[in-house]
Amino acid sequence: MIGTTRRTFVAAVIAAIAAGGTAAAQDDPIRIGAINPYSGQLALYGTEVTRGYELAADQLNANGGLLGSQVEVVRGNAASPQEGIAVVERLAGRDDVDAFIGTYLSAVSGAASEAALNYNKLYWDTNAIAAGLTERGLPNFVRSGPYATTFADASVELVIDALAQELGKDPSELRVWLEHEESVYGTSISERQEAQFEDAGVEVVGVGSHDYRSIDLTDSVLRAKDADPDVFIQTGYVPDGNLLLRTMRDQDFDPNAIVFVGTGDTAETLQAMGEKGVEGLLVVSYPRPGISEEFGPGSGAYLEAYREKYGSDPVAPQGMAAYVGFQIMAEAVEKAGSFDPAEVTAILGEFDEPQGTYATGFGARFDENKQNVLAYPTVIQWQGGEPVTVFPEEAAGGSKMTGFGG
Amino acid sequence: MAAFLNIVTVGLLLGGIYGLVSMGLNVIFGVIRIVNFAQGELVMLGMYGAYMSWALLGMDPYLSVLIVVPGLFVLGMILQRFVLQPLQNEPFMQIFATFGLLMFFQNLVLGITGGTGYSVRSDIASEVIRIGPVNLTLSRLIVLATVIVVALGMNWFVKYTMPGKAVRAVTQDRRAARLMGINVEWVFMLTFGAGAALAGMAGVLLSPIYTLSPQIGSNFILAAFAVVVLGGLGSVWGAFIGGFVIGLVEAFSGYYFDPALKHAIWFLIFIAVLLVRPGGLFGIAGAEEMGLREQD
Amino acid sequence: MSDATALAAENLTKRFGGLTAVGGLNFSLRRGDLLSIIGPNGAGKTTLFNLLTGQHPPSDGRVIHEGRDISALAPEQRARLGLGRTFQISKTLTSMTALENVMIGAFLHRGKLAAAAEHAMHILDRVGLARRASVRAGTLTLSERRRLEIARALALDCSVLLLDEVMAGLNQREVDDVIGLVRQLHAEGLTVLVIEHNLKVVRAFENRVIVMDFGRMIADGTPDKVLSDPQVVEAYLGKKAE
Amino acid sequence: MSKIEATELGGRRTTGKGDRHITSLATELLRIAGLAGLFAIALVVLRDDPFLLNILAYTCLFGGLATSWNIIGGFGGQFSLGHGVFFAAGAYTTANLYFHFGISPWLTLIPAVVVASAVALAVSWPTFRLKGPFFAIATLALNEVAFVLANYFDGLTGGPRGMMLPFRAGFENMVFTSKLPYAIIMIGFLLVTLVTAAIVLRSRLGYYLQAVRLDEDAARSVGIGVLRVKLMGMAVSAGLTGVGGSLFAMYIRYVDPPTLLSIQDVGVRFLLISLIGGVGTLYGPLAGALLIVPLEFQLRATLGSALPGGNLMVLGALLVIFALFMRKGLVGTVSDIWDRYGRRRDE
Repeated sequence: MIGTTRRTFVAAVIAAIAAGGTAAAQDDPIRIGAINPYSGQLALYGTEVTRGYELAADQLNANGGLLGSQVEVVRGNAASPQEGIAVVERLAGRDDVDAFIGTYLSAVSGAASEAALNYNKLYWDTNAIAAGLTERGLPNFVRSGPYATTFADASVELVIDALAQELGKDPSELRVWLEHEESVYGTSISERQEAQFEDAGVEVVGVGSHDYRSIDLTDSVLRAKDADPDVFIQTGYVPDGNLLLRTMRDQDFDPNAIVFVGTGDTAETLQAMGEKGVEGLLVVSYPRPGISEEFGPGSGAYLEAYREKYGSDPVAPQGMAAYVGFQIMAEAVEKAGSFDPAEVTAILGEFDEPQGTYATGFGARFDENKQNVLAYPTVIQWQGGEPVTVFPEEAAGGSKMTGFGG
Repeated sequence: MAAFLNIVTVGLLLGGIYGLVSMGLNVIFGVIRIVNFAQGELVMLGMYGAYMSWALLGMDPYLSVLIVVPGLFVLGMILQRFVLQPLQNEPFMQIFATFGLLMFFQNLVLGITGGTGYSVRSDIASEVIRIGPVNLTLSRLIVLATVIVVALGMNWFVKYTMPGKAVRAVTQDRRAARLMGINVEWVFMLTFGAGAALAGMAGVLLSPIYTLSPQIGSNFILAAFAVVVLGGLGSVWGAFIGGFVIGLVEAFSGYYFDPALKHAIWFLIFIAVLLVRPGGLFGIAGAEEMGLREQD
Repeated sequence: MSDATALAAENLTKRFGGLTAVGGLNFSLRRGDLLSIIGPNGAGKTTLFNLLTGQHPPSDGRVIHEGRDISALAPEQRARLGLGRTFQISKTLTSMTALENVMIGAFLHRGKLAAAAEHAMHILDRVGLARRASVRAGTLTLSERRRLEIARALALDCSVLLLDEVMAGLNQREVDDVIGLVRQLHAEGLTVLVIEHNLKVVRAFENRVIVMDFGRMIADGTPDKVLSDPQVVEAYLGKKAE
Repeated sequence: MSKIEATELGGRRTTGKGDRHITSLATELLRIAGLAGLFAIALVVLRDDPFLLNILAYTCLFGGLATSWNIIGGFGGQFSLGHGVFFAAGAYTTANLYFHFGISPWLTLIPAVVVASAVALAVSWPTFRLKGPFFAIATLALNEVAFVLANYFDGLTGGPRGMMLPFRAGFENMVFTSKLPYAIIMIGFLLVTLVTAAIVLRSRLGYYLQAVRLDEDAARSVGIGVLRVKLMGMAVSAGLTGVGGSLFAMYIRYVDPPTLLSIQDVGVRFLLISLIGGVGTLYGPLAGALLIVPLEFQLRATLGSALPGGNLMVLGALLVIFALFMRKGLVGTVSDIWDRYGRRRDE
């Protein structure tokens, strides 16, 4: 419907009335609207997350589908809040999808989920990490994946439980620098980290923020270098992460441990720095398919299914978290017997799957904000050009952190 | 004291980057009086050109200059001939057209690469020369050297060669130049080609430093505008000096003040200079009317 | 009105670097006068004109309008005081109609659209362009554009009209038309100052003439007296070869 | 009718090429009322299709914003890429007053206009000394500064996290579950901007703006204070843009720096819509919005998912094509054709 003049609106209306009429008959497929950025800078991650949903849907359809019907994933392209609302209007308003899932961008998730509320549609988020999304208590919003708080907590636990010992220091002696890109993503994680470190008595020697599009980050690196931290923690995107690593190398700033949160575990960083450049880098990110089977049962199966369907290895770990999120949603809907948000949220209390139930090692237990509290990121370390899961121990499957001369 | 020295070097090296990126923009504006909003995208195309020759042909990025620079020269001539030539005396339409090109190139590359953050690695580029507290990255040194060479080369070309004089004549008054038998349209095509080639060179030299993304051009374009307007429109040395001013301001304000605010700081300085000396520090004519005199 | 001088120059000087385009000029124009300023090219006529309209600030001396020193006033401020002007290279607002061009002037003292349009129409009639009111100004002939610019200045209810080479490029019949118009405006009491290098036009005005050469005034008087003055002849035609 | 009609008659006797008459304000308001009628019909037809209502609301909002930009950008020829700053000023004013003090968004529209105009005057006073591309570059720089400051002062703007405005349904909160009221509000906004632009076009300010656009020296020669006129034009334009910002904030109920201040989504869009519709014409921006906004929704839905960035690529190409071949935009070209053929029919 290329809108040119008012005449086109009328034509579109007739089409809408015709399409809107089909009732959700039993043999009709269940349609889940997947809202992600499929154009713009983050297209790569939007697509990867949706692949997770498609793999989960295929698996579901293979053994009987959901509530007796086959499940279909419908893409909704949104890279900004207003596009998020427009997609909900289209998918819910006209195509009458049964529920929404998604969202690599927190701002989109916020706006789209509120729009979905108008249609009383369930909004199941697997990848948006802004803390506010669950804390605002929207009735139709559930989050199965880890969020800013869990990412921040995981990075703090890594430092206190593992790194302190590796570096031969008591946590109270540790000096930590927190660097983050200045958008909501970096800021929310960094603030939580700062609070958690203070509670644990670890000295935060400084916090720096920067624009991820910066052409030069030498000033941020030098400020961190002056503070002489043991551990340098950075939360940001790929471009600023790579530039920081290169600038730290150039400025001869080599803290005992470098921890990246969120990004830095993909080939994009390896290609930028080379094996030697990333050696020893720790990244707190979504659990990878390579984790041990007993920590993440089915992670191997996910890897095989991905290779078979898309002919390549997973581009980013966010896909598996989406895959597991879709599965948990399916279980909740099956238990509730319908997609109605009220019914689904009512049975969330019954979930009590321990950690290590799903392929990502997640468990499934929801707090009063309908946030899955047993969804934790894991930590990889670049060893010999390979991202090896090293923390928590149960996920490490025996691989050890190296390069700290503990 | 060590930090100060280091920051000064960082500022100068960054000034080299800004200088190189804005050199092409300055040439195009100085001669053709067109503000090319898509100059950043030409730099981006240069970077992806370097990546292609590195990834596909295994060429060291610095060698890829031999392919990328001529390629962009031709692209520049085509753009001038078919897009900008018809908009000669329409400053508004030039802005629209170049914005259109910006959006087109950016999203074309996005479509092809799907947004993956490619990077180019070159051993030479990752060398670092350490003199006392000062760390000089070779890749940025190469950029600085290139800027100096290019500035000298252009200065020599414009002053001492016949075609250079023709370009200067066109810069001052097209009608008079036309009367002297200079084919103004041809000079414009060559100039825009040269401007695009300079952007290509900037792209190649910057590819080992940055992670490639279709949007990276827009990170450079505002800095390039600031440099060109600050340094002075159409003056070769203006862009050269303007680059260092912006580089040093960014380095100092970032380190001594707050990295989050450094962009705002040098933008405000840029606007302040624009108001005090609209022609820029070395500009050959006041910006306030530059580009708007009827030059048919 | 306190002082009868519509416009006066006192020791008016303008230097561009080493060149003294206008050197210490003194003259005064009483209300109702018609003054023509002539001189060979490069005599400083246009620079003087720009000093009077405020385009350039004087290096020295003063411009007086009705007893007030207006040397420091910007062009728009002088226009508001009643100094209307035309441009040597015509500056008609081409995409507007002839009527709208004059309305731009009429708006100075008339806020309402209707009042401005009516006044503009009246002025167009006075300059003989009423029939071309709703034509796009870009399509007018050169002489029509000249009369349009005069109309635009008149629409300001200006007390002094400054004409900068308003006959340039016109054929003989058009020159006569414009001369007729200017004489008629002058007859109706308007003070007019004309910059011109066409001696025939000056003679037709049969009014006071000032001759400038190299930024200095070399003659001031009636056309006959001035044009027979040996200095003027020499300035225009050069010395007789001995 | 008024005196103008009479003088018109005087003018009509001529058969000069490209005659143009000043249509009186009354006739113009009649045309706008006609438009309102058409939109009303569209509302009735689309009342139960939220997807199309959402597009209609956007089309009218951006049509109104482009019309507001056009007052200073089109009539006055001051080519601002920084109107996103005034858009954000309005949005943040309303968001703050509603979020922190619970003031009804309807009441916040007044302070939004004041703040947006004040910000506009403060930033434009210095930058209006520049012309053409340099004014554009300076406003681009201002937009970038505003983005950094909006991120930095999170007390005022919610910083990078932005502000999520609570969902309290109710007329006085300007929050509705259905899309219909929003569409009505946006149409109202569009009509207000059209009426304002029509009045400005027929006022001293409008003529002075066009004189400044065409030739500043000529303007000065008739007593026009060029800077003052530009500032007045900008104040009107920015005030309306601020209102647009407030309505946008209440529609999305989420305001953060990228949404309000992104160059490609906001800063350039007013310009793009005005060019394609017809810069400097009254109905150009609306025509541009009617073409571009629905097209963008459609492209984003279809092309955007298939080829990442496909929708923006098409828009970029469209911009180049219009700049080259249809410089007067839709309305400009149509009125040219109408002038040429319309007149032949008269003879």
